[in-house]
Amino acid sequence: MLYYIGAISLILIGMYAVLTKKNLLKIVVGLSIVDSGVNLLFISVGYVKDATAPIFSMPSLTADKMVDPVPQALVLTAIVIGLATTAVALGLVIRLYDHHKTLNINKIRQLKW
Amino acid sequence: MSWLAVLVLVLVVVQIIAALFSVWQKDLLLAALGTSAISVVLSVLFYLLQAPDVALTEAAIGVALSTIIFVIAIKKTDRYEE
Amino acid sequence: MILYILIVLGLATFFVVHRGLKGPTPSDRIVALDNITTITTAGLVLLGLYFDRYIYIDVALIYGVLSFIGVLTLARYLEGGL
Amino acid sequence: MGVVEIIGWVIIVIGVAFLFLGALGLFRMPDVYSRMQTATKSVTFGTMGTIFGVGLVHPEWFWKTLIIAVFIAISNPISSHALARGSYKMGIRPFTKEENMDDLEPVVDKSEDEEE
Repeated sequence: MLYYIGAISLILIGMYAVLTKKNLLKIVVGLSIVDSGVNLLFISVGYVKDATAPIFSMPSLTADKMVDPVPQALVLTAIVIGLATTAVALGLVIRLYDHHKTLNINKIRQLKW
Repeated sequence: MSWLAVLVLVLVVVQIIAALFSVWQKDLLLAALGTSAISVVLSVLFYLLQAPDVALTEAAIGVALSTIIFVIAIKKTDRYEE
Repeated sequence: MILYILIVLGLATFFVVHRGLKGPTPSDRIVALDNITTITTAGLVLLGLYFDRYIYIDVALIYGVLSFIGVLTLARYLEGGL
Repeated sequence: MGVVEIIGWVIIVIGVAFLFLGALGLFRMPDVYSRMQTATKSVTFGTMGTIFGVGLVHPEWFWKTLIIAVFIAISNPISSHALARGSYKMGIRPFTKEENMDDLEPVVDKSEDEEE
């Protein structure tokens, strides 16, 4: 239950940063926080109480004492994709700063570069 | 309420404090530092949720690579928010 | 036994987080982040002793190898180099 | 409990005590450099003691914990050294009660002149 509260709090704080801040880099920081919250939500969906990690390293472990391995495999990919998305967004921010010499989104008005 | 639940409660509170610090800070270098702190706490939460491979990836990416790309972007643009 | 040790580590983390929220200069907050990652490494090894799985020690190994790169990048930015 | 396991728990308790004192020093010291020295020395020794003690409690885990302790001992002073150098070049001066106590200032100015 506590994990869901933490994940939803992170998603809401990131949404607040994306919707209200004027600085482009702060918006990218908010997107990164939303990404972290979604990852935590997916992992906590697959958690089983009093279970252990899905790695067969000892012969006494059986499959009914393990947590669900499918969300872990999905989130393992999603973390790397989140890093690539953040890098592309920062590249776009650097190109906009080179052209407009500002980061305030109220001063960037025309659509053409 | 077992002591692992108390540990999770403390970690979630620290994570929310770090997220609010990172959103409200005017200095963008310290905002990048706040996202790094969020990543550290998130890695410990993954560890407690019995997912050590995800915790390993989050540790490698969130602490090292994410900070590096944010610092490069701040170096090429402004550091302070108006 | 591990419970009392983790309570002491939690108190230490409280002092470090207080310094990170309050610190007057950016260097104070970067020192606080460095100490949070180091204390987290010790805590991860102790939690691996509690869960009694040999695989869990690998996460602490990755933390020990990679956690200083982010702090090194931030320090080079403060110096003016990078 | 064997003798080696009891020695391991004693080393863990000593390491955690050093780590707590390092965090308390980070809370109480007056300026950046003294905070940095108490944090680096005491916290590095405490973490190494804790990890090494875990390796003594579980003798099968000894070599991997030894590798972690060696990496902590290498990487943590490197980051602290770079941070002290960066904050001195950024313009933060050490906390002194007397005037003209900064012995490093003429040396750093001379080396920067030689670089240019």
